[in-house]
Amino acid sequence: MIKIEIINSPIIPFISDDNRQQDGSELVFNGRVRAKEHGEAIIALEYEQYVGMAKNELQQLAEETAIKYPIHDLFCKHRIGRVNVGETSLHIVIWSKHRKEGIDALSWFILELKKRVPIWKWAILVDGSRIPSKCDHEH
Amino acid sequence: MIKIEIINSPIIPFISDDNRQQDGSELVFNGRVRAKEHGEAIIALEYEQYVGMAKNELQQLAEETAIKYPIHDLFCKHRIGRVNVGETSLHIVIWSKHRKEGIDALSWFILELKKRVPIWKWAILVDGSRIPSKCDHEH
Amino acid sequence: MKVTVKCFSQVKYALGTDDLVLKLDIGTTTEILEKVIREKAGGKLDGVSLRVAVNQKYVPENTELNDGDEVAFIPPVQGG
Amino acid sequence: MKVTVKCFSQVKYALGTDDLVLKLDIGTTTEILEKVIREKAGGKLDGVSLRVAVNQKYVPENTELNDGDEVAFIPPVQGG
Repeated sequence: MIKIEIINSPIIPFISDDNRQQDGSELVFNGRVRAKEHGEAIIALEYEQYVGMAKNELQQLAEETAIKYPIHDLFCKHRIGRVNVGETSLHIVIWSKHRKEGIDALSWFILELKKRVPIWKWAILVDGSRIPSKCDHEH
Repeated sequence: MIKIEIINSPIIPFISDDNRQQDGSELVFNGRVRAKEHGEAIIALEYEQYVGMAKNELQQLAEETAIKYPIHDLFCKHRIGRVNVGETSLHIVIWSKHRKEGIDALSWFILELKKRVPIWKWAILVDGSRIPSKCDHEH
Repeated sequence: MKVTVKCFSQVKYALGTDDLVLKLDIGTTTEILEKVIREKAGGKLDGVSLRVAVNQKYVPENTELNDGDEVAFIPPVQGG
Repeated sequence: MKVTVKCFSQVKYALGTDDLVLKLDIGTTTEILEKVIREKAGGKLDGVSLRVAVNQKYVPENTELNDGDEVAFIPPVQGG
């Protein structure tokens, strides 16, 4: 199953309970805002999205991921708006039979997300100014 | 920092808070007991350890992992004793600057754990009988 | 015909607006419109690669536009 | 000399015990002791590969034992 959310408030993690019978692997990724963006001290990032397209691209990517890799479920929340240093901007959980396909699916999903989902970062600097972040070289 | 625990009770996850300043990636793995072990229905696994050596090997492996990959922290709990289907037997959290080194470290850590840490599984079958599980072909 | 250009990230920063409504000749392509946008930016988008989306879907480079289209020139995305 | 053999998983299952205390000749190696253990198992450990640990550390195959050693023949591990 696929679950995709783009939200404007702090991320509450998806529920991780003990009720799953066939998922030997539960993999959680939390992408958090670091205190530095391209070497410059920041106090927060502000995430901007292309409303509509961002959600659609994320949904389609998640569906492709679940076809490409034999995983059971992929849940994803992406936060938009101001995210302070330390807070989570991206939360992904993947459940699968074994860890290998879960890890591969997670890696590919994030890589593609950073290529095609129209979401951008604005850096909020220590003096309060707000500039579009340069391209992220981690792609 | 390294934190290693081998415990005899349900796993309580490590705290995931918003206080980290330099960790862009927080990666959590929960290994859960599946309802089938080598095709046979089970109600639980019972994990057996070589007391002392298991902890030492796990600690040493975690330290090696933190040298081999540029991660910040690796925390791991392994549960011992009876673990019912659906419950977590292995809980790992890795914090790092970027996700790539975290994912690589997680993959290698689990692979090596399944090679050298003296912990074994006994399958508890539906009729209550208890047999050593065959070698795990997922290595 | 009229198209709306949605502006994000560096495009928004360069043009100082969230969106533009432009009157274009029939037959205008995304390539021509991109030149218009880059000119409006006065050099601020030099060196910034832009992908094109029409009506919220990525399209090939030289796509012909239609009246009422919503166009976006998408700078490198940075989600995650 | 005396050594203690700790038994786990398939070794425990085959021998029906958690540990054995054995009297051995001075100079006995882990290879000789492994043969003793496999014989005691009466074929139940055939096909099971065993690594050797002495005093809770993995050791090379033909390590000489000392009085008081704790030895374990470690079947394939299955943590996780």
